[in-house]
Amino acid sequence: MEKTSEPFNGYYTIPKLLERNADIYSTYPAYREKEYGIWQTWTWAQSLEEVTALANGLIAMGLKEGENVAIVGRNRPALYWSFIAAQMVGAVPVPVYNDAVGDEIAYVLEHCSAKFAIVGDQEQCDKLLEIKDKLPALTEIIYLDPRGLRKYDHSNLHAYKDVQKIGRENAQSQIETLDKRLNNQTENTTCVMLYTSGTTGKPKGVVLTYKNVLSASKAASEFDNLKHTDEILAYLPMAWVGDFIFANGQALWVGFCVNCPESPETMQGDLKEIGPTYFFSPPRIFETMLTTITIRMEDASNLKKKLFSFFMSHAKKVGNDILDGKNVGIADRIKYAVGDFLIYKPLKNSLGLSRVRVGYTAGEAIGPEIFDFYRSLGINLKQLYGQTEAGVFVTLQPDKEVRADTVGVACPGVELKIGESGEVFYRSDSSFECYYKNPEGTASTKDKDGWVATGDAGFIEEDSGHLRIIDRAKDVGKMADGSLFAPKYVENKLKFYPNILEAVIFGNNKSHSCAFINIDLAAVGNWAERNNISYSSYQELAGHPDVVRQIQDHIEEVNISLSSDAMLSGCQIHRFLILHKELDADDGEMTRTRKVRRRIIEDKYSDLIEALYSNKTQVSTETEVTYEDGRKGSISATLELRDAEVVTEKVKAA
Amino acid sequence: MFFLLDPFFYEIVISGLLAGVMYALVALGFVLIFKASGIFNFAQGVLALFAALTLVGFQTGQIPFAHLLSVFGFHVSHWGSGFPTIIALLFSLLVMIGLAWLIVQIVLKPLVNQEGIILFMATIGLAYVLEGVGDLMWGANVKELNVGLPEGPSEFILDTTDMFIDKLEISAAVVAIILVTVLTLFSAYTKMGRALRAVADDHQAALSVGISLETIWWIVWSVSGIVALVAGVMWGAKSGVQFSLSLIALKALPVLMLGGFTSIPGAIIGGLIIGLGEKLFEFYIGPMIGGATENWFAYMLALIFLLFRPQGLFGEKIIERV
Amino acid sequence: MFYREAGDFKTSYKSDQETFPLKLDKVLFWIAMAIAAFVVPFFLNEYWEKAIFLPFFIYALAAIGLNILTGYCGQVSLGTGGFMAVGAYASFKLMTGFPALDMFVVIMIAGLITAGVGVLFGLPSLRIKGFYLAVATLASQFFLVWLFNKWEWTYNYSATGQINSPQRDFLGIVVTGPYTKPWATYLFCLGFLFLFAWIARNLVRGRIGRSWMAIRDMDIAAEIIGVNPLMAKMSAFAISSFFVGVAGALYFAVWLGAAEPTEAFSIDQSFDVLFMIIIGGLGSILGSLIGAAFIVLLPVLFKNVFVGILGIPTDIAEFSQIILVGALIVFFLIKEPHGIVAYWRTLKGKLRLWPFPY
Amino acid sequence: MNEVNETQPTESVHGRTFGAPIMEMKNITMRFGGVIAIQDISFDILEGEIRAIIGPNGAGKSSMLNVINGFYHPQEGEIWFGGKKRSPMKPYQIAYQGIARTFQNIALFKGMSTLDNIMTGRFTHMKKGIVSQAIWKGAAEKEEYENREIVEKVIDFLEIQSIRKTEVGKLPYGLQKRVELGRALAAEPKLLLLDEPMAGMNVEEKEDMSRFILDVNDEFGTTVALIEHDMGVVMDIADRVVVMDYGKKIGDDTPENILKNQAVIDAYLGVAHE
Repeated sequence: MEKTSEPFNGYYTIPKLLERNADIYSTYPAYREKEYGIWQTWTWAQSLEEVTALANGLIAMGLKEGENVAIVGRNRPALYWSFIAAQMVGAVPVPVYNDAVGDEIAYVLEHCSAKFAIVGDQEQCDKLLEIKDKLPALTEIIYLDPRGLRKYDHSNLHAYKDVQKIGRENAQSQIETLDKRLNNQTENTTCVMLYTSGTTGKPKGVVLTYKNVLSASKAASEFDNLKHTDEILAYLPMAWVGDFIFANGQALWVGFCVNCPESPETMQGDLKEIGPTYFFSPPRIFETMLTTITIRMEDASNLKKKLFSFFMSHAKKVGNDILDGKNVGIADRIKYAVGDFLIYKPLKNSLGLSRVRVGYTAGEAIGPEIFDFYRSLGINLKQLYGQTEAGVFVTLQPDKEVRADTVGVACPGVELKIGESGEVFYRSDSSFECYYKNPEGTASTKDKDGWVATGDAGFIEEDSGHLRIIDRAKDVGKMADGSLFAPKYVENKLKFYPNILEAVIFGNNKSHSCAFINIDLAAVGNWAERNNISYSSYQELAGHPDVVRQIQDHIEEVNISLSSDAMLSGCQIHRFLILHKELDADDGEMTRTRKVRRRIIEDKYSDLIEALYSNKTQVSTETEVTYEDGRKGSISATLELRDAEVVTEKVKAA
Repeated sequence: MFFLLDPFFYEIVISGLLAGVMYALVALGFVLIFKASGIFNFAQGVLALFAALTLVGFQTGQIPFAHLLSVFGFHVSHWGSGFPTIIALLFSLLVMIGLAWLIVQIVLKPLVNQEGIILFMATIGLAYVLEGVGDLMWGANVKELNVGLPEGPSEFILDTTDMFIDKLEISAAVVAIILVTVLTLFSAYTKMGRALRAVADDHQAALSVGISLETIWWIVWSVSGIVALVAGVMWGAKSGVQFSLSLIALKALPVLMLGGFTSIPGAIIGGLIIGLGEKLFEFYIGPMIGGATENWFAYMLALIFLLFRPQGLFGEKIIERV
Repeated sequence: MFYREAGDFKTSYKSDQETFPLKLDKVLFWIAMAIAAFVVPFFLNEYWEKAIFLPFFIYALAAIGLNILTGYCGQVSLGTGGFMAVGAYASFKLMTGFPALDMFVVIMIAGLITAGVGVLFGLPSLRIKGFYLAVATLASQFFLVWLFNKWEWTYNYSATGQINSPQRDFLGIVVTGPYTKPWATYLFCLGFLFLFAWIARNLVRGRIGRSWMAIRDMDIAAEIIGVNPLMAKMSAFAISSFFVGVAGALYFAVWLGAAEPTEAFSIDQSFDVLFMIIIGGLGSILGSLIGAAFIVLLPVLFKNVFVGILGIPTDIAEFSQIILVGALIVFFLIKEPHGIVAYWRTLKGKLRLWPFPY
Repeated sequence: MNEVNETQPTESVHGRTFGAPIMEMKNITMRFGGVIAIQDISFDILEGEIRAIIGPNGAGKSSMLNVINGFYHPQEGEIWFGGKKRSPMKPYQIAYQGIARTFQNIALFKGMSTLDNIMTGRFTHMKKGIVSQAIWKGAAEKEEYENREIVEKVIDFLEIQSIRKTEVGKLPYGLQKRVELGRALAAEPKLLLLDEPMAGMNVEEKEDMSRFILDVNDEFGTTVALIEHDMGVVMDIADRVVVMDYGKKIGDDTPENILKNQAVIDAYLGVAHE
């Protein structure tokens, strides 16, 4: 390719990239969708035609430059086209979560004063029509699937196909308009606006320019050497930045194919059919897959089970090393190859992951066991760290430097900085422009030098240069000796054990940390059943000596793992107890989304915390509980306080 | 009506009817099993062959599997001069009942609730097995069977009417008529008989009578084994015991088509019609088209009959429920 | 275990409805075909030709034919032997009456004639169902064999009543008569099997095949969606008889070279072919092939093992073989009423799911 | 016949628009031996409407449906379809005229997949002959795929994509009913007969089925005649209701009026509640 000073070789907007792809990859598949039993396919050339038709239709219907177009629906090629069509006419696409309820949609549409809305089907249409009174700016709604909409008032309602038809009819007369609008755009034109769900307050509209989106797409694509023959499965919400960057940014930049499943229910089957080569998924999906594997293997014949566990344990031993290209003995390699034929390949095949060249997981911490399981099968699964404001990529794990506990090195073009409080900052071409209609918000996140605060605390490993995320910055505290106190980090480590449902760690400004544990009644109950241990209540099971011992083992393992980390070594758990009741949202101890409310628990169980920081081995307590029907009662219990073994610096050295 | 004056005509009618009784007898074996178990028993003919072979074996004192034993160096053939006919008959009867039990246990029980075609095929497989076992046990050579029935043309009839009728055929007919009567009465008037009929319609209903399905099957297979024995004896006495005896099953099939698979009177009347029809056809039309028409005439007759009356002789008009 | 289906997705109805939708199957099939067509002929001797391959190909062809009628259309027929005789005698008359005719044409015409006869004997199926029909088809068996015994014109008034196949060729290659080369007859019959299996596959996957299966599964419902039972049943009889007639012509003209109706086309033929499709699998072309292989090869195997290796007297071996075939039939019916092909499908399903059990 | 036309409504209680009568039954009498199954019944079905036939068990409803699609030939009376008097025909000929139906006891082709079952519904629309099918390549193949596309739309419409290739014998009851509806729909009938489409279903399945019937009528303008026991369903979806009892017609009106009809209350509702 010709070298230019300009980073995008002249293709500095997404519509320009589409034209390029239609030109150089004209007959390659651009979009596929499973519909009517087969994978309907559109090449890049066909896609350009479809998009242009829609864009012309939008112009004819009066969409102006700078206006916003809301897009609501599940992943479908036609909706991906509407992004580009909106961009073509100089409007800004604003994708909205399609499972959002009326109020949330209303807020977003009102805030961005969307003029047009392009929706998937009757369901979304109904949602919009319900709140239409609150949205004076919204003039036209365009729907994709006409089913059930036949009898609706069509004065402001249009079928997607009809809009394209109008567009095709007006294509000739609008050539100049469209050209002008395309050429008016620069790399600083807004490419898309993505609303972050935001844990607190109202969603914020993150404005990303073409430069933001394309530099992120370009950097990450080059980082992993993506090719135009790659395939992805687009099944994550279109309003989420990841899907936007993968299926719009990278797909257009690289020219690979975006495949849309038939319906959310058939996603697993569709995944298997397509066998994507570039795959992204939050940890949740990998967890579910692993659970399914385990359950299905439970019912397998003995021979299969034995083969499976034999080769899986071998994979655990050497799989990761082989994937990382490390030195592995010839015998182990042969054994791995046999396992590959008998177990790993068929397994990957039936999960639909056998063709994955590059796989990413992000969004939250993934259990190391789960992560290693997939990697040991030979799937190049990696972690990345990112956020909407960064156009996804802040850090990525390079091939062969993949570990469960880091999130990789800075993405090319991204600068990293750790603040005084331990907070991670970054700066790059792909960092967002601003929050839409929210200058204060912008200012508080992005300083005048362009550094963006992530809100996460972390540190960069000295020897490897990898970033490690510890916790939300606001949750990180200090121990009495000044070392880092990262309760959520430790809690997550504990929660990776299936026996532990919840854990609450205390220790801010204290000399050492202590823990409350909730056992997982399902998992432990299952164990009890297998071992013929009878119990009548959570409390009784939680107090069983064997259970306590198991939990103690888990805690001590966590301590060992923490001790290997100089910064976090101080967080090791010295004492713990198993709570006599499950933390419950009805009692206000957790949020409805099952997040622990630390402050309330600290107050409510102050007597227990006090006891943990004393020398007692037992404590009696009484707690008020709320029953499901709203009645209140109380339970009293005597709890055992246990010391856990802690690894000191000295031991580690030995 | 000149043929009515022909003495051969009457001779043919009578011998046709007598043959018809034999067909009816074999057909009856089919009907019994079909009614009670819904099984189209293709092995019925082989059962007759097997029964006849067994009888001859007992009569002549053959050692079973003698030929097979010789492979292993035991050269034996007979252990003595055999049993008297009546004892041999009794033993053969027991063998048939035992065989029925084996068939029910090994073949039918595992196939309960299968489709009719599957059961039909299974009986073909069974026919193969029985044929092979029979040959292996008693040898495949043609054997003479003599149970002491009178043979030769009946002089009495020859003298009085000038017709040539074999005594063997008459006695066979008499035995067949007796057996048919007994079976009809058994099926119509005994509790067991009614249970047998009930089981064909509804397995549950039969169970409520208090007889297990297995037992019922064993009984019907035993009964049709006995019928096969009688048929085998009659046929064997006439033309020797050999493989072709198993083909009498093929004779009974058109009778079934005509009379219906589930009708005892149908089997009797059908047998008579076919016996009579094929003799007359062979006598009057046969010579014109080359003879040996018995092989197919019965089938053609039944086929053409069914085209006009698909429900058979005694069946009710089929009304299809939608 | 061997299947790698991820990424093997279908973008058109054509690829979705292929005979071998799985890539691996397709590849294996064509490799097998290539070996059968280009490798085997070089290593063929007369024993393998006459004792194994020709009977297998020919019975497979007849079995596919009967499977169309019985397995797909649900009409049980015991007249296969008779229809094979029609094919054989038709080809004999054509070969002797029109010596210049190419053997391929002879056999196709013989098939057409058999189809006509088949329709005639299929007519009762409109009124008669189930076992009644099965028995009724025996009429064709007995009548036709009788006809070829008695009607001297059909065997050209030969003194012995036998028919002998004269030397004829296919595109200049001798395929009948005493001077054939094993590879020539082998490829000739293989070609027919391949062609007709392909035709059968085409028929059963389309409109007409569905109309047969509809009649088989529920004739009333078939009628309300527009299937004319007359057309469906008659077409099944015609096509089935066509296949069987072609098989009969090859059976006589290419394989045996001489035939006499009572022995060569006896009712045992009818049963054997029926066994093939039941043991192989009703309503499956692959099942027809498996069943034919089973019934043809089993006796050969027995003979080789019992007589050749164990030295058991021929007659005892023969009886044991009858018993074993009968017992195997019963065994398969008990264990797997849907035939060996059902085992094959289960196995394949397991391989595809491996290591998962479901 | 004029009586019927004089009172012919043009719009339904559910806001549907009616056309001319698509089917008229005139003085139909049907006897089996000595038993009278249908006695002198006349009614019509208007284009675009959803017509219900109700009545106690043994009232002759199914016989009526069988008369309409040609299984039974009434001894007396005339059947008019599409404005023409219909001569006695075989059921398959009637299928070609554009009448499709489902059965009370599911009558699917058990050995075939969902897809193949619905493909059989396209039978009347496929024309290629045996030779063309034997060759497959070309005409027959093209026809097959064109019809597959239509069938896939039916599958999509009924939301049964996930069972496309499952053998129907293995499907649960509710889905089998849906597949059977699919088979009838694939024929693109002018008149769709449904014999107790909701028999044996739970509330949720009934709701789904009702929605599909309404959508069929709405999307494709298909005229529907159905037999149903559930009065709630009938009230919800039917435009007009014929009530039968012991082979006689005892009412023919809108659902609301039917509920008020004393003869109906006595004969049908009384019996049903016993």
